[in-house]
Parts: sequence; C-alpha cells; structure tokens
Amino acid sequence: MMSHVPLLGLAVDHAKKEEEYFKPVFNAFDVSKKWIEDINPDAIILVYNDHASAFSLDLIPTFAIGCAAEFMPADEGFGRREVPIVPGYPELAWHIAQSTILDEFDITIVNKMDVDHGLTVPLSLMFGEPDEWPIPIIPLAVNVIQYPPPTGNRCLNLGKSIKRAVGSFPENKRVVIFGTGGMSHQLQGRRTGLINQEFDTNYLDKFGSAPEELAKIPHEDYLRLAGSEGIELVMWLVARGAMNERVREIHRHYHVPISNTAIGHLILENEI
Amino acid sequence: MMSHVPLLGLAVDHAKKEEEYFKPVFNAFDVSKKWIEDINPDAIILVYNDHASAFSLDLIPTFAIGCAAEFMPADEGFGRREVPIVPGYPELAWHIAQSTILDEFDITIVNKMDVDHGLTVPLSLMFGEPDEWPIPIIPLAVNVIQYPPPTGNRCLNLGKSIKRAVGSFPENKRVVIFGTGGMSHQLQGRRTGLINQEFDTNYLDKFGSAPEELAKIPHEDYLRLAGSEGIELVMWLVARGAMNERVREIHRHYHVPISNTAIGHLILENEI
Amino acid sequence: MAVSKTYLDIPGTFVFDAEHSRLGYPLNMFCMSLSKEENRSAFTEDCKSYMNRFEMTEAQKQSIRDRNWNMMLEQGGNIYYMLKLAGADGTPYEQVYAAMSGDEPSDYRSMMIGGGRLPEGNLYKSDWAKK
Amino acid sequence: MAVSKTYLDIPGTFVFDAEHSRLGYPLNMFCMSLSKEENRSAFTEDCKSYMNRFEMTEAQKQSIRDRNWNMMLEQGGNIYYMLKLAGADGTPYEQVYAAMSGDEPSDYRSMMIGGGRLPEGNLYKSDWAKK
Ligand SMILES: [Fe+3]
Ligand SMILES: [Fe+3]
Repeated sequence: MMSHVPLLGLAVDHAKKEEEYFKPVFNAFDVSKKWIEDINPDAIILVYNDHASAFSLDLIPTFAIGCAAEFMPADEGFGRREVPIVPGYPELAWHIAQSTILDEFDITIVNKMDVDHGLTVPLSLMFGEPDEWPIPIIPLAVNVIQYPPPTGNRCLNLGKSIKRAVGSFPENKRVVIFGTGGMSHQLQGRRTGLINQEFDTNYLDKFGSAPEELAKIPHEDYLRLAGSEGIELVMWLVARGAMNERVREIHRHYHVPISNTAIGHLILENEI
Repeated sequence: MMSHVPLLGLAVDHAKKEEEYFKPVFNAFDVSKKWIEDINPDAIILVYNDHASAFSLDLIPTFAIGCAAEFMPADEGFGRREVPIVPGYPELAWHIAQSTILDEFDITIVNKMDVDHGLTVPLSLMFGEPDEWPIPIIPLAVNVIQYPPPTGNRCLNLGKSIKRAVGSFPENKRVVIFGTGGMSHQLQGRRTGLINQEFDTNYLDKFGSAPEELAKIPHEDYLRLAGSEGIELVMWLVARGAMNERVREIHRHYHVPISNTAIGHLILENEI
Repeated sequence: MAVSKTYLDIPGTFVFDAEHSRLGYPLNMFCMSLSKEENRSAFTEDCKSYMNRFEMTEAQKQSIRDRNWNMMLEQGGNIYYMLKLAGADGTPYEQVYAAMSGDEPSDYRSMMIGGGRLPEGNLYKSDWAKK
Repeated sequence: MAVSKTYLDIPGTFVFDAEHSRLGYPLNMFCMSLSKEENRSAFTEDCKSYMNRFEMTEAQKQSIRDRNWNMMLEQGGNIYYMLKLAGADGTPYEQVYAAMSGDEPSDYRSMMIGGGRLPEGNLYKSDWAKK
C-alpha cells in the first residue's frame, strides 16, 4: 500500500512569470512550494491537457498516459520552452496503464510525446527554475478540447482506478497527483471573459467533501455556467478520485483574473 | 431505432487470394457475399486491429474510431495494397464517438489514418475486387498487440454502447458490424502453431447464445489455451455486444489451417 | 446514448463538437501548422499559396485574411488552434479576446480586472435577445 | 487492479507485456522502420550504421544480424514487428514460424496441415519439463 496520495489542484495556464501582474499568484505558490519540498514525493502524476502540441484533430485520445523515460518540452511555435527535459517514471506509469486497462479504462499508452505548457507551467509554479526537475513525472493527458471530454464521473472513477493501481505497485511510493486546468473561463466568442466566482467557490468548497456531487455536473452546465473552457475542471476530478474519501485541506487560493481566467489552487492531503 | 444489426465474425488475416491453398476458405465466403449483397447495409462498422501500420509502440490506443471521410490503404512495406480507398461515414462515426464517450468509453477519435490488411482483407473476402468499395466503413481499431488488450467484458460492453449509439442516430440505418481476428493461433516462440479446435468450437457455439459467458474468459486463458494471438478474439465480442441478446445463426464455417491460424467465420442476425 | 445539443442556446459561444470539428478541420490544421518556423516563413512569404495547401473553404480563407476571429469560430475554428495564428502574428492573446468580445481592448481589460464578465444575463441566448 | 503475471508459465511463449515492450522498444521500432523503401535500402547498404540509428543493445543487434527469431523474442521483439524484417528480407512467414518452433519447414508445414500443434502437453511449462 502506498502511504500517501496527496492532491494538488493547480489551475494556472499560460502564465508568464516575469509579469508584475502575476505576482500575487506566484506568491500564493510559496506555501505550495514549501509543502511539496516537505512531502518530497517519489513521483507526480500530472493530469493536464495538451493544446494541439503532441496531439491534433488527427488523433484525439480521451485519456493518454505517458510511459516514456523522458518527455521533451514541446515547440509551441517559439522553439522549445527553456525548461529541463521532463523525467518520466516508466515502471510506475506502465503499471498504472496495465492496471487501469484491466480495470476497464480504455487508456492510450504513449511512449513518445512532447509536453507543452499545460504540463510544464504547473511544474514551474511548483519548482521554480531548477536545472533539473527534482521528481519523476507521469503525464496523464485528458481531452478537453474536442467535445465531448470524458464525463466528470468517468474522470473521478479513473482517479479511483489510479489509486488502486498505485496501491498495488510492488514498491511503496509516495505519490502526488496534480489536477490542472480551469477554473471558470471562456476564451472564445462574444461571451469571452466570462468568470463565475459563485460556481468556482462552490467547486472549491465541495471538492474535498463532496466530489461525487461535482462528478454529476453535466458538460452543459460547465459550458454554460463556467465558460466554454471551464469544462477543463473535469481534470481535477481525476486527481480527486485518486485520493481517500476523506481529505483535509492544506492550502487554498483563488484569484481573478489571470489573463482571461479565474485561477484556483488547492492542496489536499489524505486523512488516514 | 435501427432495424437491423447483423454481425459478421471474420477471422482471416494475412490471406493471399491467389494461392490454391486458400480456395476452400474463399469458397466458404460465397454464402457471405450473397448474404451481404441481399442485406445491402448502409454502413459497416469494422472491428479490427492495426499491425504496426497506423500505430506503433509510440502510441497505443485501446480503442480508436475512424471518423474521416476516407482512409488510405497502408503501405505495409510493399507499397500501398492495390485496393480501393476505403470510404468512411463521418456523420455516423462521429455520432458513435460522441455517444460512446458520453457513455463513459474512453475512445480515441481518429481523423487521419491509414488502414492495413487487418481491415482491407476482410473487405476483399466479402466484396472481391471491386473498383470501389460498395458500402461506407467505420474502422474501429482495438489494441490486441500490446498486453493488456481490453477485457472481453469491456469489448462486449463497448458493443452494447455502439448499439445504443446507432439506435439514437437521427437517421434509420441498416448497419452491419464485422468482428475480425482470431480464432486460435500462435505466431511466435517455440510453441508457434498451436491450434485449439475444442476452444474454438466452444467459442463458436456460445457466441450467439451465451456471449456473457465468453466475456468472462480472462486474458490468461486466451493466451494459454488459444495461443498468444488467439486473444484477438476479444474483438469479436465488440461485434456481439452490438447485436440483440437473441440472434440467429445464418452461416458458420471453420477451417484449420490458414497458414498458422484456425479460421472461423460466423454470420448472425438479430432476432427481432 | 443520444447526443443532445441543448448547449446551443448558450450565447456568444461555439461548442467544439463533431459538427464544428468537421467543418473546422482544415482551418485548425492550417493554424496548427504555424507552430513550425518553416511553415510560418512560407505563410509570410506567400500566404495565398500556403493557405491552398489546406482544403479550406473560401469563407475560411477570408476569415484568416481578415484576422476575423469570430468568423473563424463560425467556420469551425477552435480557439486553441486559432491562438497559434495569433502567436505567429505576434498578436497578444488579450487583443484576440477583446476583438471577439467586440470591446475596446482597454474596456475589455478593465472588465477582466473588475472580475470578468458576470454570469448574470449571459447564460442563455434569450438573455441576450432582451438586450 | 494488481497485474498478475501467471501467464509466465505458458511454455514457448512471450507475452508482450510492459516489461517486454520496454525492453523491445528499439528493436521493434527498428523493424517497423523497414516498412519504408528508403529505410530498407539504407539497411541493405549499410546494416551496421542503419541499426545504430536505434538505441539497441548488443544482444538485440546480434539477434537481428543472425535472424535469430527466438532471440529477438527474448530481447523484447514482438512478432508483428519482427515480420516486417522477414518481409524486407523476402522470407516467407512460414519459414519464420518453423525456425522459431525448431522444426524443419516441411515438418512444420505437415504439423499445421494436420491440424496444428495440439493443446495437450503444451499448456504449462511443467508439461514441457516432463518431455
Ligand atoms: Fe487551458
Ligand atoms: Fe492477426
């Protein structure tokens, strides 16, 4: 059994550290940086979405798990992002892949994949600008661009299956899982700029205590109430599912706006 | 509701029509050719596996559905197979993709894909050598090369979800589904050449009447009893799941060997 | 499972569903191609013949030539793909958002800093019809 | 779900699971590359430097040089990939099967025409140990 599956819900995309504007958010991460340094986990499962970098409309996996030994930062049109190569964890990633497929999740196994800002920005927020990332990463890409993404319920259940997988890994490892994306935002159309603080607050309130309730939110409600890109929040539920039923909140931060987005940030730990 | 979801279990791979050796098998397809001509369906869903042509170890989708308007025959090392371009059916394929994802199957949507002999050989067997394939095809690729493939139960349930999807398509269409692959065979190692006629006969006997029982067969039993490549039989269960609970057998043929493989061939129609 | 499209009454929003994705395929793949330097150069040098590499409709090409972001969306564009065109142009994303919203960039920025567009009055097409 | 590997006691069989796939990745990707004419030519012209494009172990390269199919399997080869090498060589698949089985091609063919290898005595490693 693993001793610990804490969760970290990150919600910053597209952030540029150098800008003054972002300072309050980066400051909020000081707590989180300290927290992960203390936890010092053996692996991070990073639930994120690819933004037309590794995948395109030619091939859209609903869930894809990165099993490679390393992942190159993607060239998103400005050359590769100047961050360290992302180290993988093939043994554990393959174990999760095999285990979740036998558990009837239809995951796509990926052995070669570039990872874009969706994965590397959360790392930068948590670890700053090191020469090497300090912890191996298992990328778990979720389709949230092509409608329909997986349902919230499916995401929560995948998380539960991942928890079982990590629990049955022959070695006892401390694993942290990041759920990224969201919170409410809309990047397109005449309604662009929609932010729903009430929706987000409710989500943050229930995330620890009543995830099954959040898992019932239909796609249409995300799209309507949290903005067309707010549907990324289903990715948080994968991370939540991987935790115990009972969790305690270690840290919470909510801020509007970063660019066009409400950003929320939550650290939970398992109650044992 | 759709009026009809017949199933065709095909099990010939790697066959070369010109060889005398294959004549008995091709003759057995005369019934099937006549049958499909009479049915004259609006679409064929073709459940098959890719043989390192469209996919590789770099990316292994458990289930992938082809939503493109057409699919090129793959170059498998001898130039593209000289068969017509495979026409797709984007409206229905996308409908199935959306519907099964909302139904919590984690399908990979594919909009560009070459199709190899796993898909085109069954077409040749059913339609001979036409200038154009007479019916649009929806390719459904299943991973059966990388262990673990989806469980038999998962395949059967995907079939049921496909049935619901076809049933909710706004237009009433006659759809045939081909399950391909199998039957018992082993292509590798010192045990190569294993054929298990008892296993195959039991499979054919229960396929119509007791698919839930077959869906419980664990992977290990396929590997041990039906040969390491016999596990391809799980693909038949997708097709079976897409049919009514009660079906009638229209045609059956079983022959050993084609090359290294026991070939079985079964046509079922829904009991209404 | 039947696919209901009740999301169609969300105002000012394009849900990137099957219909949109099929319509927008060539436009989005065009945008994505601009991630590569060599493609950006080819596009800059001769935008007409570069665009012809993709099987876009005349309306799609027009929307690109005009950098008319809402028209791209109507023609099946997906914002994540479209932002690659903005990136290639060096256009700040905020400018694209403001353009789609129909506001002046400074007004748009003020709205965002003030907490963004409120949900009230922005959830149903019928809300907007009243305006 | 725990991943049990009770299939390891099937005789004369390599299950292409995670361990095998990781081990065989460069060998299989090498084989797959031979689907392309240009790669086949490059391999034929200078097999050593062509093989060096893939990060194979010495044992993997040896198994390829020797066309030792069972050794390829031991080194993580997957038969569907390996058959691309046979295809590039123009070796009939039946010859590969016979070679792996350890039989003379004519004996192997007779066995297949006679109904194939029987399951009896071929289901457990312990069956083979008795022989
Ligand atoms: Fe995002
Ligand atoms: Fe096969």
